[in-house]
Amino acid sequence: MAENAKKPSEGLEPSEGLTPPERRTPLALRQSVEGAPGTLRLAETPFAGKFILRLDPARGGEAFREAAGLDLPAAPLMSVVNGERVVFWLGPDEFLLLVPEAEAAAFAEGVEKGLAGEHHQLVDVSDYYTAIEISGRKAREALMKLTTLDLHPRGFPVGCVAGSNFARAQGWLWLEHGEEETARFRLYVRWSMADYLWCVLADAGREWGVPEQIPAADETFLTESVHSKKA
Amino acid sequence: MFVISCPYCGARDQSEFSYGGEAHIARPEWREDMSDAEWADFVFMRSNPKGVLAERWVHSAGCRRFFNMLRNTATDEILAVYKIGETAPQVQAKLPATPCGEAPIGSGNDAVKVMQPGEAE
Amino acid sequence: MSKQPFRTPQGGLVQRSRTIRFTYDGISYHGHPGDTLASALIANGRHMVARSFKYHRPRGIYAAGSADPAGLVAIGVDAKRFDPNTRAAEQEIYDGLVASSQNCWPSLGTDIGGALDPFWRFMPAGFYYKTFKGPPGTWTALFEPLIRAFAGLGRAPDAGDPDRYETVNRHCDVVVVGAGPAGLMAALAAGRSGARVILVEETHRLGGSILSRDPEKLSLGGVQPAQWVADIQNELAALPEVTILTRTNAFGYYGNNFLGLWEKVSDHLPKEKRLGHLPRQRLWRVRAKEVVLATGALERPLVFHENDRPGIMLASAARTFLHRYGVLAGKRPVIFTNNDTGWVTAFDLAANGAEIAGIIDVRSDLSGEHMAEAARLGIPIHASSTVVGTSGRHRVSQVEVRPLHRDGSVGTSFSHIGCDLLAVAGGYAPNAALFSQSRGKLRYDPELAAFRPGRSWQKERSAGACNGTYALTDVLAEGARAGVEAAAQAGFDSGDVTVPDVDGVELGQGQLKVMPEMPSHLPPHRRRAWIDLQDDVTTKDLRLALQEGYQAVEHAKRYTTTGMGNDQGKIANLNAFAFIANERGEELPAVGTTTFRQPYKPVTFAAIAGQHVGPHFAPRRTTPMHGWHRRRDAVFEPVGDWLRPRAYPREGEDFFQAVQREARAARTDCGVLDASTLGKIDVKGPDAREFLNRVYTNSWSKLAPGRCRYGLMLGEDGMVADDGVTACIADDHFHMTTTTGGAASVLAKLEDYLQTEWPDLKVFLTSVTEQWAVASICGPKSPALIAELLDDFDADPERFKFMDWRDATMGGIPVRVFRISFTGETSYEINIPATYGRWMWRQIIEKGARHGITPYGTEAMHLLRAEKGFVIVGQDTDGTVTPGDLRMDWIVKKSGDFIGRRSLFRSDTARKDRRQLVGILTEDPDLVLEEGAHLIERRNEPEPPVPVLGHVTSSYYSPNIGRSIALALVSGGGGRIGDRIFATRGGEPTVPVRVTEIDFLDLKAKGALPQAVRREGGHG
Amino acid sequence: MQRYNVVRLIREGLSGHKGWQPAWRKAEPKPSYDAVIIGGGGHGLATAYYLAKLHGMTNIAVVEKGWIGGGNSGRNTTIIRSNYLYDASAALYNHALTLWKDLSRELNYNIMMSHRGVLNLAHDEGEARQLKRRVEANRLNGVQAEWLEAKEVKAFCPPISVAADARYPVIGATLQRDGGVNRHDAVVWGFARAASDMGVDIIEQCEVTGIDTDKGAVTGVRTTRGTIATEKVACVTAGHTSVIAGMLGLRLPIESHPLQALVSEPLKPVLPCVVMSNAVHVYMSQSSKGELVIGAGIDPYLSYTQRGSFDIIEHQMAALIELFPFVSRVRMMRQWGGIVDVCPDASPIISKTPVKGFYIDGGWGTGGWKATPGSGHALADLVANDEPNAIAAPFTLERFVTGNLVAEHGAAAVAH
Repeated sequence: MAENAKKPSEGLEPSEGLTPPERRTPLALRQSVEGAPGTLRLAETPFAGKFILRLDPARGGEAFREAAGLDLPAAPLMSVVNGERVVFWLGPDEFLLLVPEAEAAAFAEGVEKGLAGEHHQLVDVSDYYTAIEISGRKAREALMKLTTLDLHPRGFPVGCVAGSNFARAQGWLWLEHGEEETARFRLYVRWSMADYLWCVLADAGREWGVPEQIPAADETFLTESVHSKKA
Repeated sequence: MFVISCPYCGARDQSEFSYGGEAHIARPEWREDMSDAEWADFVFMRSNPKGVLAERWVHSAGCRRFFNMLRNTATDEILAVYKIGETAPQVQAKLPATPCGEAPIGSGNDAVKVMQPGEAE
Repeated sequence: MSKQPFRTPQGGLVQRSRTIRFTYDGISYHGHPGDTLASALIANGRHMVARSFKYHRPRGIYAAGSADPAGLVAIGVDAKRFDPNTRAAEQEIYDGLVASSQNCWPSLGTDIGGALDPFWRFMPAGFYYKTFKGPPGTWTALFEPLIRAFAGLGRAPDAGDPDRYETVNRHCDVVVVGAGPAGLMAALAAGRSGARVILVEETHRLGGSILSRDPEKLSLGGVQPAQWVADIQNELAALPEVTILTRTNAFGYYGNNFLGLWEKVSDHLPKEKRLGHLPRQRLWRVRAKEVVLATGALERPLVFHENDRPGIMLASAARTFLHRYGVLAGKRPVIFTNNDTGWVTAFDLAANGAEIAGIIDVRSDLSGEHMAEAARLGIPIHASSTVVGTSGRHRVSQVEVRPLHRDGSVGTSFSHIGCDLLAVAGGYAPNAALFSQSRGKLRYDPELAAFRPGRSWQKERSAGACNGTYALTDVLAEGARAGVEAAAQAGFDSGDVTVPDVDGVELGQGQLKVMPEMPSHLPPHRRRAWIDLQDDVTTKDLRLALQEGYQAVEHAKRYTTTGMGNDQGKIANLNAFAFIANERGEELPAVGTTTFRQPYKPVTFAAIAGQHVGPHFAPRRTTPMHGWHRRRDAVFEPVGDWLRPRAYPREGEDFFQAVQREARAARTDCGVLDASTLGKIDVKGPDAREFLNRVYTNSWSKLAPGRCRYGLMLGEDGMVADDGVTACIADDHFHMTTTTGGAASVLAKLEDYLQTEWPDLKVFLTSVTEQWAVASICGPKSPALIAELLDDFDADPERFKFMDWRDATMGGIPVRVFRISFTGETSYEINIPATYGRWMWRQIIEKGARHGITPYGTEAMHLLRAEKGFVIVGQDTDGTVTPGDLRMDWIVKKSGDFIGRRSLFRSDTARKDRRQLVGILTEDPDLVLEEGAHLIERRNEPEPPVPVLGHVTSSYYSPNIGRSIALALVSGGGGRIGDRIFATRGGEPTVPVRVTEIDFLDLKAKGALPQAVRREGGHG
Repeated sequence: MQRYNVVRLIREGLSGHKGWQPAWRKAEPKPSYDAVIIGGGGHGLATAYYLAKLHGMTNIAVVEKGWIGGGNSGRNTTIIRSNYLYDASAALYNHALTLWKDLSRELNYNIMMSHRGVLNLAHDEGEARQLKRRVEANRLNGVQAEWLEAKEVKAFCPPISVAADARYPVIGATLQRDGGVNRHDAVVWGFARAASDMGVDIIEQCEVTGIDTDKGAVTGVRTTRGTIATEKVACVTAGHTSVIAGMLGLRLPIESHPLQALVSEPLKPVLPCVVMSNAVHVYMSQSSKGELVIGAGIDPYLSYTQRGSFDIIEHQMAALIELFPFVSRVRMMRQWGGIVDVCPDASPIISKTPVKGFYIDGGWGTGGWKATPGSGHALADLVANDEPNAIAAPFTLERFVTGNLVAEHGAAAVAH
């Protein structure tokens, strides 16, 4: 382990002092990390309202637009942004909706109401997923160490969303902003995989000076079978 | 590793997909008089062709949709991709000259294929 | 530099201004930046670097690059960075490089293994198949250890590798493999079009074969070769979409134009200059729209008696050492050739100070121009002659030459020529390895006497020497054309690319005269003419293989092991095939070739694994409460990708004691389990009930909102696949749970049925597994704790009944509470959004303190459920167990189809004597059976095969029952309740046990536990 | 048969090895045979050998589309063991193991049968439970098996890592001491030589293109070298079993998948035994030549191309390095693929079929090599008597109809 390797130590944990009920995102103990200026930066984007919407857009798209104030993406792999509300295309009848947390409950209620007559499913996944923001001019190169997606600007323009494998974890990647120097991706991953991906992403950035990150879960196991033995 | 064209997401690496086995094997409706053999045919028996196979894949890391694909199992050439519920398109495939033989080119083989005198390039 | 006696005074592309010091076998040598270990050792006059595989014969450097068959050494940077079997001709030197010989003892010069060589007559191909047979076990005990000690080349590295590696994905329009003249032109043409291009070069410098040409005698577009290369390199480097990868080998050409490229990032750097932030090696996983192969040609060895000594090398290697490295491979060389290129080599060496001791050409019709030049230089010419033998112990010192007659025999007259180098020129063969890997079809070219690419299979084309095009002007034109075409196919227009004028000596082969084996005055069985230098395969071995019927090329290869060394026969194979064809009296195309397999050259395991090792090997999934478990020093267990606490031992407690304490507390006070890992699926739609009816064995038509139900899921084969509790949220909305391990596969299977079998059903499924953090609280004091935890909540089990669920809030946060149990105790499962999970857990622990809250792990959970007789799918089932086998017929509805139903009625699944789940109680209550113990009818085990009744699936010491308990699958078990049978114990005397019902809590409550029998006397 | 022994080797050595004869005759197809075996791999040749030796059927032919041993026989990693869970499998594989032990002498051909021991690793409690159950089942079936704790695993196989913080820690293993490896080509050639010597015709470069029947019974096979009349045909074609059966309109519970293997460069002895891990798909031994011989995971899709996916190899390597840190800097020298014929219950089919005189021996999946002599022995019995013997009886096609599977991979991961 390199000397500068960072692992979330217990000391970092703000043990008390927060007003209950206290919340904790999966990367709460990770400080954002950065390589040489402008190259690569990793940060968690915590706390957003996230919903999976299952709906046949041909039948319910219009109703959704009225209820949510934004369109469903017209084409696969695209996103629709309206202020702080965003819709990702995840599949032909599956979308991820992002809204500011404060609006989430009202938003969900509105969508439910608007789609009342239509076969649909709206599921709150705000806490299921978190987002890792990957920015800088080496963001594409770093991500290419993890995924087989073609992230070249010719193949992955701004606004593009794609589900794929990132190292050994599944996620959705969104190019939010900028093509080259200012590229900013967000990678939506599930809670339990976030720390793993964080560390693999940091590893990918080692060549530009991103400090090594060691996974939080490095437990040792019993290496003998003990369960039924009686002392 | 193949490049598979998901009918929804486009060309992606095979590692994003999961294999779903032979396509167009309809689950039989439950009947009291269905024989064990008829049922076993659905559960276990497969055509396993060396040649064109209609198979199911699911884009598990992407859009999670199942779809069908025609692939030449003698060469791994992907011949067509179509959605669930659609009928398989007609395709041309480079099939082995003999049942167990090798496809004319590009297949798995015991020794590297060497063209014989007079064979067209 | 007197320390490098074979370094030319000038020339070569090494950086002479700087000197590098390295050691080989403890001896210190000097070289220059740009040298390989091979060129530097030869500069120091050292040719012998290794021993061969079988006979331990001395081996030198034979080729100047990755095709070298036998010049393998070990490189040790430090104790942990040790690389056996490294090709000296590829290893760049650096300050402090430590190289050593291998496969020899006690030293390279005096190798005991070499004592085998005189007995070569008794060790022909496959001799081991004919001997070393003895009674069973002899091979294992006696012969194999002997052979294994001699076999193997390098020593394996000792242990962990401190270096980093990584894999990188790239998509590109055109990959150009090889940066020789054809590859450079192709890259330039494609690069100018704006296409994304990757140019791959194996060595550290672009230029390929033209760097092995005399720069004084060649110009391209009016400039010297090195300048021409530099100009192109500069232009390519300025193109934003072009990537140049040097020190990178395209080792594998796989399907759909997927190429594996292996880049050595820091193997050429001294240890202190290796940068920690850069990996040692990188593996590029490239998906190309189009591929241009420009991998050049490999020179063929000549096959003659005693052609294996150090100091014998390919003429092309001698030329490369001279022009690229400024090294004379010998001061008094003999050239042995069957084509014109050998002559050019002779003239180049002569021009740099070598005294050419002779040119031996098997041909009679020689080029007048070359003859005149040789005469001018005073080089003795032996036309229509062949080498018939050599001498020199550790380096060739003399060759024997005899005239060659028209009928293929040799004359009786002979001459001996003293020399320190024998350069052999056997003609060039296209390097079509990657083309073959791509599954293209080779074509035999009689003019080249070699195979060249025929019909392509993938989107690829070959250009230049690897395509059988040797004249430089043609090579450049073909490269440019290939680049233009590849770019065009990928959708880019290159415009016109000008091919430079070539001025200078063409390196043409002229008339090539290939002979599978040089004629000799010796009878065939006395000749030792090597085909494969590494594995010691001679023509005699191949002849024997054919004589014994191993005639297919693959049989001959496998029998003799030709081409099976770590060079995989790059330069040996064609000679082997030609020899086989000749012996069989057939044409080469009829004989064919063996398969060109990946990788082109050996690639480190680490590079293939990339960054996915050590901490990044596989994700460890953790729950929101994980930090708490860690601080409580939980013992963890991996469950699929998850880490779950197995138990929380306290100070002074061992694992067993901890589990007992936890399990007891869960029934006497209050226990809490982190159940967040259970799979959760939100099921919604008007047909949701119908869907559940089809996927579970029981009926869901009448489950009311606010209620939960347990369900079993089968495979179509009728076997139990998963289980879990599903709650009805609304009439068209359900919350399904699955096992932890089954979460992903159950969702995938349900989606499969929905999308492909029942597309008419209006149901949507979405995983919500990690949206919720889940705490399962059980025990008599749990109602009170729940009432305290939740806001305004009536937790009274009389009103909030078993299998009810409610929406509630906890500290104002909306939660779902389920009255479900996996322990048989009064239980509550709180689901809270995951970001609050840690907070919820702390609340439970803090507020639970006065209720005696005890966190328990999976081990106590397993024990608690066994006390109640609940099954664990995957532990008490193994994919061969039906609901009937679990004696859970009550959960199988009588009408209506469901997944797997029909299979339950097959003759075997309907059998009465199937193994069924029962309880097992040992007569000795303190004895805990091993899980996996078998059950038999009688006390004494008969001789194998022993008839078996069944086996124990779960077994524990239960603190709540006060004795050991076990579950088992027993043949016809349901009908055997009360029977006395016997459990095996790994060969120890069996123990008597009783078959019981599985709900031990119930048995205890009814007082129906069998009487304990303490250690009954005797072991009959 | 020209005997092979050391005396003869020395004598031939002195006289230039001119006296060695072809190991097997290059036979031309005759118009008819008593039985035709399709497939000249280990199983087919073993079948021919036992038919001739034990049943006196010498007027038989083995037809091979390429060169003998060119299919899975020449591509497998040669692991020999018999520690299967169920009685039926134990009987089959242990019978094979018994035959392996003295096969070098019986065939007068050194097959390099090395009983160096096979470790099957357990990485979690669920696996340990399954393996301990297997050890006990093995013992009761007379199969050598023992359970080793992690420390004992390390002692038996020092290069293995038993680090407690490994992602898949080694918590124990089963050891079958008389398991091991042998030399695949030698087995093929040895059986061919012995069978040929008894009169069996081994016909290479002869592909079957059709099977003739009359009234539901086999009457002959059509080949690329003419039609051969016969009333008994045994299909022993591994990955191509479905293709041959398809000639008779039979559908089988078999799918053919790619399976890859690879070897490292040769190294001095470093790995003393065979190590297998199901959880991380590692199968490794070291050949007599010094190469580490490694089997990879099976690709999920159906294919006859004898090539698999590169990511299978990548996962393989990562797992290997976890388990054997020393291999990190070792290099992969050669990789290849085979076609494995997989049955749903991971057990083979040795069976009659609805067509009289047509027998199938297939569905061996990744595990056929170890059964070679046992499979040949059982199939020879079936062909000669038209009834399966006790060992073959559980492996009929009917089991897929009745549901009486021999589920050797049944155990799933621990749930909850």
